[in-house]
Amino acid sequence: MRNQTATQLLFEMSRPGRGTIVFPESDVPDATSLPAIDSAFLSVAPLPLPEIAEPDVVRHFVNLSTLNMSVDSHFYPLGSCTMKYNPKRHERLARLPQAATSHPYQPEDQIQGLLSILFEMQNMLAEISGLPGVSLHPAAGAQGEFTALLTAAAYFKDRGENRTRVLFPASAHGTNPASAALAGFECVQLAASRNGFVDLDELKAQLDERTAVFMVTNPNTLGLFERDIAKVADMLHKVGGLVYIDGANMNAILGKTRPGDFGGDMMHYNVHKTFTGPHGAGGPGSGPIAVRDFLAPFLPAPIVAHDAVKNWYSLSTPAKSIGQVRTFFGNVGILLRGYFYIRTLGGKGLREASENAVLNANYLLSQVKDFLEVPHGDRCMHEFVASARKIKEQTGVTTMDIAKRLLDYGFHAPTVYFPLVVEEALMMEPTETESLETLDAFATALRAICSEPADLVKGAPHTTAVCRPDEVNAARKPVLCWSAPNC
Amino acid sequence: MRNQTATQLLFEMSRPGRGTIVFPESDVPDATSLPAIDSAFLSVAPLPLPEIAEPDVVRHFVNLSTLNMSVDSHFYPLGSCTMKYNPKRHERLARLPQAATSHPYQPEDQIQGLLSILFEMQNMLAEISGLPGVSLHPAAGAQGEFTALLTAAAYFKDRGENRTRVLFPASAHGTNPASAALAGFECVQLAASRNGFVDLDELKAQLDERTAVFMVTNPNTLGLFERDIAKVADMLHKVGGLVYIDGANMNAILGKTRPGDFGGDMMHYNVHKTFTGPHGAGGPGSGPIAVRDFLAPFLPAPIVAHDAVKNWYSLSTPAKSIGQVRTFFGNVGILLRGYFYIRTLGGKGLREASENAVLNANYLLSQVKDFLEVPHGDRCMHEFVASARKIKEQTGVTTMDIAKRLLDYGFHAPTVYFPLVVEEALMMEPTETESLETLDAFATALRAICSEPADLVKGAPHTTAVCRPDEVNAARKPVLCWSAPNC
Amino acid sequence: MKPGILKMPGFCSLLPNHWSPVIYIGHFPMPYLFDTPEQRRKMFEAIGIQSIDELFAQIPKELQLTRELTLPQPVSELTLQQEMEQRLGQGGTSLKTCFLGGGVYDHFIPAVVDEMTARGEFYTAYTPYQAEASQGTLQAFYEYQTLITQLTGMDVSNASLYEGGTAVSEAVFMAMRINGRHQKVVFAATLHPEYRRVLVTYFARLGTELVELPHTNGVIDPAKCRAVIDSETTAIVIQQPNFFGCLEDVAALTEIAHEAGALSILAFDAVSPGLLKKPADYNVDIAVAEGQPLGTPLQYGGPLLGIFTCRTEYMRKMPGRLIGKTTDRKGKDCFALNLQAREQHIRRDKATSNICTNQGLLALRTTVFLATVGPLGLKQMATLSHQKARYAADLLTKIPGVSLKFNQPFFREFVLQTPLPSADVLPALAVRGINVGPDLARFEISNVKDWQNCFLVALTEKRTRSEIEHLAKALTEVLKS
Amino acid sequence: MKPGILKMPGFCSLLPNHWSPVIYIGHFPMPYLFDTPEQRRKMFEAIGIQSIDELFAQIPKELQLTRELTLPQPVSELTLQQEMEQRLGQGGTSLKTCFLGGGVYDHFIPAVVDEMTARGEFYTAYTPYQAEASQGTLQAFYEYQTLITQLTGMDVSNASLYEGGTAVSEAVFMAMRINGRHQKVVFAATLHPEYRRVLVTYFARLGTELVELPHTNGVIDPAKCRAVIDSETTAIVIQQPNFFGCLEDVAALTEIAHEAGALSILAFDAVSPGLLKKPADYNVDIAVAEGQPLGTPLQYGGPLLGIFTCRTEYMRKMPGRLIGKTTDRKGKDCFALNLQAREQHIRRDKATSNICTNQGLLALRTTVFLATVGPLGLKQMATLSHQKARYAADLLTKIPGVSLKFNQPFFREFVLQTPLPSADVLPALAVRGINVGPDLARFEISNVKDWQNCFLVALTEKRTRSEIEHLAKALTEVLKS
Ligand SMILES: Cc1ncc(COP(=O)(O)O)c(C=O)c1O
Ligand SMILES: Cc1ncc(COP(=O)(O)O)c(C=O)c1O
Repeated sequence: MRNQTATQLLFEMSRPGRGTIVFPESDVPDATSLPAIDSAFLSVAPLPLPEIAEPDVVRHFVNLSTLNMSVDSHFYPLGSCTMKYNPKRHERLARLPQAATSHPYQPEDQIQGLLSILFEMQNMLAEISGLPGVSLHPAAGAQGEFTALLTAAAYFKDRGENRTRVLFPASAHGTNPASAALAGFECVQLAASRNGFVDLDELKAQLDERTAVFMVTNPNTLGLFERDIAKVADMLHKVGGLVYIDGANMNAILGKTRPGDFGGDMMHYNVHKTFTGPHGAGGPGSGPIAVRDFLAPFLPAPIVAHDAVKNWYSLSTPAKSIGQVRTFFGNVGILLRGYFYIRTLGGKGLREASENAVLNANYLLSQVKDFLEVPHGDRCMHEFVASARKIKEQTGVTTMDIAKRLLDYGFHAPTVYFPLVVEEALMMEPTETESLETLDAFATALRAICSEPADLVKGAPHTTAVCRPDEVNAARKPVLCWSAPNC
Repeated sequence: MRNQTATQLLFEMSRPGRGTIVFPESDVPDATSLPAIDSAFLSVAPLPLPEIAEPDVVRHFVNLSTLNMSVDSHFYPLGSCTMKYNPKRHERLARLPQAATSHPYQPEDQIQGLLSILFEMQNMLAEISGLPGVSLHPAAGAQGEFTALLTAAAYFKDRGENRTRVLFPASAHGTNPASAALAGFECVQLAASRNGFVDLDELKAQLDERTAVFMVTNPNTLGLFERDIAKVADMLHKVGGLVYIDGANMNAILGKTRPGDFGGDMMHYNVHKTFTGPHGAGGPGSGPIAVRDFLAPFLPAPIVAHDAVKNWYSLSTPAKSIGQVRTFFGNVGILLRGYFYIRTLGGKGLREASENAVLNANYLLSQVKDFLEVPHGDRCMHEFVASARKIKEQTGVTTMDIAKRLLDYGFHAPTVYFPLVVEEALMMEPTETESLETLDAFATALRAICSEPADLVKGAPHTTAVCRPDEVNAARKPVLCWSAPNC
Repeated sequence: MKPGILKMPGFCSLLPNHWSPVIYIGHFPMPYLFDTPEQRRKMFEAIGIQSIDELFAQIPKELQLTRELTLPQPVSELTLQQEMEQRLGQGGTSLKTCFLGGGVYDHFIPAVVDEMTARGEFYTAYTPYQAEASQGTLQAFYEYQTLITQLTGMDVSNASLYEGGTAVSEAVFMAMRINGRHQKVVFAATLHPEYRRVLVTYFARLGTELVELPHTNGVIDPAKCRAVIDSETTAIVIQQPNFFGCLEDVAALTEIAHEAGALSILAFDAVSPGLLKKPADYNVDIAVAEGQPLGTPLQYGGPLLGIFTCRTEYMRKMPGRLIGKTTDRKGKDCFALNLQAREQHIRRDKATSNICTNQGLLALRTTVFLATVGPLGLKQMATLSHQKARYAADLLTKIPGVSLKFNQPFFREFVLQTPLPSADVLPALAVRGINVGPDLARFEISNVKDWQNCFLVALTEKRTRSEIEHLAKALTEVLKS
Repeated sequence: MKPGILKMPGFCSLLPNHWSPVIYIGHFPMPYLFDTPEQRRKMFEAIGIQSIDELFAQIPKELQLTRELTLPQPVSELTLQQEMEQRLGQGGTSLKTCFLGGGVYDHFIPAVVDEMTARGEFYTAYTPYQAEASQGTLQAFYEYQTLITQLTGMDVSNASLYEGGTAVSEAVFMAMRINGRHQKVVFAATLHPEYRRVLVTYFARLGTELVELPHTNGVIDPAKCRAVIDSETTAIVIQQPNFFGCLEDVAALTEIAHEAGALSILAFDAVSPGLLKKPADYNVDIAVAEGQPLGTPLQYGGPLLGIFTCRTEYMRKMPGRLIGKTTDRKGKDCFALNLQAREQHIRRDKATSNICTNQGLLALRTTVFLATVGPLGLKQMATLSHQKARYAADLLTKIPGVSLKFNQPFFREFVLQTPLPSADVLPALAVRGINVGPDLARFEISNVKDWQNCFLVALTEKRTRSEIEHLAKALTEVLKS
């Protein structure tokens, strides 16, 4: 039933002279009194964009979409990504005119509704994190990290300190070191781990007056809560450093514990994960940060302020702000969806969401641990990391093979080969918005795969449109865009 | 990649205690001063509706949708149905508040915009048909037929005539006789045809003072323009009868000729076909009728009238109206889409649409006629009827087999076994919104199928989720709804 | 449509050279067409023609239209959008607080319903004739039929009729097929006046006698019914809650009908089974409803959804499409149209109805709606609507001179009588941002005094306490001035 | 959330008996959760726990929150919808006629764009890491990359960055990686002031000297550029048309940069290639843009779309994700992430950028947008915007005392100077239903006199002649009073 022609490339579908009328003819006379643009600035050749009739545009994208797995269509237990249900009510609400079409330079008196909501969102994120200073500005988690590190740098500079090093465990997400480097810090990775936790001794050995920030994901990327996190924070604070909590895993602890309560000084949220963004096939996200009071004056601009007397919302710049890290206010479209989510669940609902996320993960763990090694024990937070190391030794079937074979069963694969500290890692995060039935079906499939003939699994996927793109050759001679056959 | 669990029946997915909060708690106190409803009227048991969490509702319907072919995803050359592209702009415009949410009892001063558009639509349909009296009231083509016949009946009654018979050719669509019967007429089917056209001699023989209406589709259901239609009309008018044009095939003749110009006294439009409804997997449609001036006083109520002096639009009832055939004004949501379509194309565009519909059909005919019999010649209007009679004789492969096999190639099947006057009929209507490439790909597939091994074709479809439902047994012991396994 | 950018004098000077006017003038592509001139040539050749006109030579020359249709000039998507935002962008129920009733209501529609039914695979498909290419639609409609039987308690539901009013008339036709009586139909005076109008249009011409059962204080008195119904009566048509919002003794009326060998046809409020008895509890034979409250936007009254259900024994006499479960060649469960032999495309003039295109997409909306709100949600809808109606009635009847027209319990709407003509009251309320109604003067309803001072007030779960209180305040004001 | 219907005193009496309160009290299901009590028991058993608390014992007791988060009470979908319609239902660009510019614009978005990107398979998927389960996304992004190279004439496009401003800074980082120079970056004073702010935030701390190229009458004088750029300069950053709407001699500036071994980075208006030269025509090394005008709604400035392109030779130094065409095991063409070794999840602190989540859905919007409008549509957009801007400038400068700040040709926006402070003029225009701006006083822009009396006026294809004339009339009025 596949429509083959509709998934040709747009460029192959193009025929000169086709197309759709979208715009009207001009209704204004030419302003002949004004000088014309010099021809040196004018286009020298027609743009080679494809010409496609609207009906074919539609058929193309409708058919393309069906080549995707997605939360709307499939269980998608991608660890570290919190692929929870994206409520349809959010999409409708985000289309309301003031939300969808406000111009960033529109006067404040025309957008009081929107600003009031963003103000509430700041407060809600402060409450959830236990960190009072919030900036909604960063575009995604990675930019949140970067922004928070700049904030920390400004704080240290303001105190006349020259702290140059950012530390993180080996299990850290790649954005942690990348953001630290971008912010001009020296990166120090802690090699060791104590059963998946930060090794306090190694940490201690690395701490000194050069230490600026220790970045740690909590729950960490193994799905474990860093039980010594308070001690870690003490150690950092003793040497004058700060603790950065990578909040990618906040979905495990909403209303159960707060970064500000367990020693974090700064954190980012991934609104597209924890507060169900959605993910958009790779974005957009939103990465607000929350910081302790003494860091708040350094937060990026703008912040929404509220004059309670006049009941007036306006943009403001913190006293010692690091400035802007992007154009305009922030990823408002995603922040609003996060706001709708928090409003829908309330405090109790957020806690229940986390409880169920953790319950689902532990249940799934209980169902797979007898046929799949789970190196870090049989308790986890919202996700856990299994390992196909033994299977690989025995049969040659790798984590990648298992991941691909799951697609044949109608399930998206878990995150594979991350975190780097676990061999043949399979990182599973079911989220709270999946049913017991789905978890059981998934576990059953996984169990079946683990005892299927190695050839079958290594040949997977068998039911998808394509099977195992050759990435090695692709990287050698990259083809990154279509070009007309004759040139 | 199929998600199997998501396409379980809703009822199988249900678990007691699941569900979604849609509504808030009550914000009003109980009006204790009013008597309560007697318990005799109150529900005696909880409704057995399924309880499903919202995320699973979404996954269910998203996955179900992918088991359909549709215009948005596939070429859908279903004859007589005009499966043309459904413009996305219509969907957006139909959501505008006055269009989507006006209550039928809302005062006229609040819906002047909507009424003015419906008024224009009446005028546009009058112009396109050449018949000045228009009612937008009927819910679909079949109801249009019924309504027009009642209108004719009222007209005859008003003239003191007792005309009891409605005539139609054997190639007529099933709704024609069904509507005539519903309206209380005696049905007379003309058996013969002259190469697909109405046989004037037979018609003549049937005409007398009992004749009320002759219903004819033009272009007819063989895709031919009834070339003697003017003569036919003359014959009818001579005996005091009326000519009803079934407008299902209007897509062939927009701006090229008009029912009012070729002798029709009444007609219906299928807005969901000609003016790209859309079809909605079986509706809703809209079946406005257009009639000659002398029939206009009998049209159903309400009609939109315009007071040009006050520039005021209001609902009105024609002088001798037959009354209402349904609740409220009409299928406004579909009428609006038709209006948007006509506005987008204008007079020239509608003509070009018909020209291209006819061009595409003739091109497709030219591409299939060498391997598939086309009994009524190698010229057609917007559709043509091929026959697999010879193939069936030679190989046993039937029209149904070919239709099913087309699905494997990623094409929806043509209309099959209609009209009844062609053996093993395959009725193909490509519409104007398909490209040459698509027509070529379809013809190539059809050609391939016609020379495939009979077993392969008779076993088709091979790539769909199911293959040849058993309709015979199903009709013997119908299972028309799910029931809980234990009762 | 010609490219305006090239028509403006003096503007050509601004265009880069390569944009030579010839490319676009006279060949501005129509929005949904494909053929390029070159492709056209190829097609002409394959067909063996020189021009499009040759194809239209099938139409006798003297019948051909020699001018262009007189229609508004074509418009671009942008222009149409801007114009329609002007003309349709304001208004609808959101313009004023909506207390309008009379068969369709301003209920809430969860976003899930809109999003799922906006999938092209659903709304751009045709009637599911090719089962293998339509399993999505077929399963959804099978689910719809099941949900409607769960809602009504009836045995069988079809896959939709046009709307509530035609469903009533189709039910009467079906009753005639069942008991062979064509002479007489008895209907309650409390039936929706538009349903009644449709009945008249459908049956007047056929010589069927339509007998109105008068009401007493807003409801039908079963005792009076007994006097009217006889052995020639096909069926009795009742509405629950009735057009006035009051509750009928459907069980008693049904029993009387059955005693006379007539069928009992019930038009019910689709939301009511959330709180009230369902049709099957009254032992009726055919139950129909306007399905709009269950997920369909008002759209000025159309398209709507005709719900149609009956007892198993009458299944083969039903109008409209039916989806059945069956198995495929490999024994796999699947779905297909069933009992098609009843339908017009097979049975033609002997068909059980002339309906072809039905209300598929609205049936899908209702399927998604019921799956989303579930039994708890439907109960909430019904209970909230009822509770708010009670609160509104209580507040409004405290206004001097204002009373309930009928001293009866009601479900979610009620007839209010005021000292002034509704023709004055309703516009005055509209000025205050409130729509109530319909004004009952617009209908031909017999046996009611002071009709011109009466109107309906309907409540749904959407109306808030402050809106209700605002209505009471506004009405007080209006009646004072 | 407790079931209100049960909380109201006296109301229980209305409920049918079977609705015993115990079913709902305390177990009103949360909207997106599934587990029934029975299922929970089953899961507890499988895990080997008695209560949820045991799972959270991983968190030291003293760190656990012992109270509920202080957040607004949960709300139903209906309540949220009603509240948000109140708070967000009015406003946006439709509130006033929008002549606002400054990097994002009120362009038209065809319905096709909204409908296609509303498909759940696109917007609820993650970054396409599993190629076989993401061919839809991957092909669409490959098409996006191609469309952007066609638009710009550049060799390579990535799959998006956050937005135009960060794209500029990422381009500077990339230039540093290419020529190894970190000391100095030269940027045009005519660069968007928010892009410049981002540059400062990104590079100030790194000790990079940021040198502003002053403008002369609204554009950069290449001669003056030569004096500033030197062998320590990483790159020059130019904007075309610049922030004032004027056209820069990008070719000359690029040549000067290249002579000094510096790279030329161009931020261009994404619509401009419809009428003006494309970035590659100027021989620049890196071209970036804010992609919002091509199909993304304004959303108060985010999410937006960072377009990022460069020459082939710099491909491996690019930031962000890249989709490549390749073949699968059976030799079939397909798509997959490519050159991932540049990215943070592989290269970590040595990555070419820290970006992970990018702007996928906006890239998809732009893909659908460009496929829909095609080359003709883009040309129309650019030409109409330009023509209307000219008409507006012509009308407005006929008002006494009003003039173009810079005597330069412009593309689609221009700086207008009036005799009054913009802080007074803009609100007065807003009262008359018009938004213009931004007021240039809000930015730190050097070297301009009477800045406080200046503001931007931007045009798109959406603005009609009568709106432009209304603006002229309104401004005349405002300046008179
Ligand atoms: C643990 C962790 N940290 C940081 C990030 C980066 O966040 P973003 O993708 O929003 O930039 C991710 C996202 O994958 C993550 O999983
Ligand atoms: C020729 C013809 N007449 C009438 C009809 C009935 O129209 P509708 O389905 O709108 O009731 C159809 C629809 O299939 C048709 O093809």
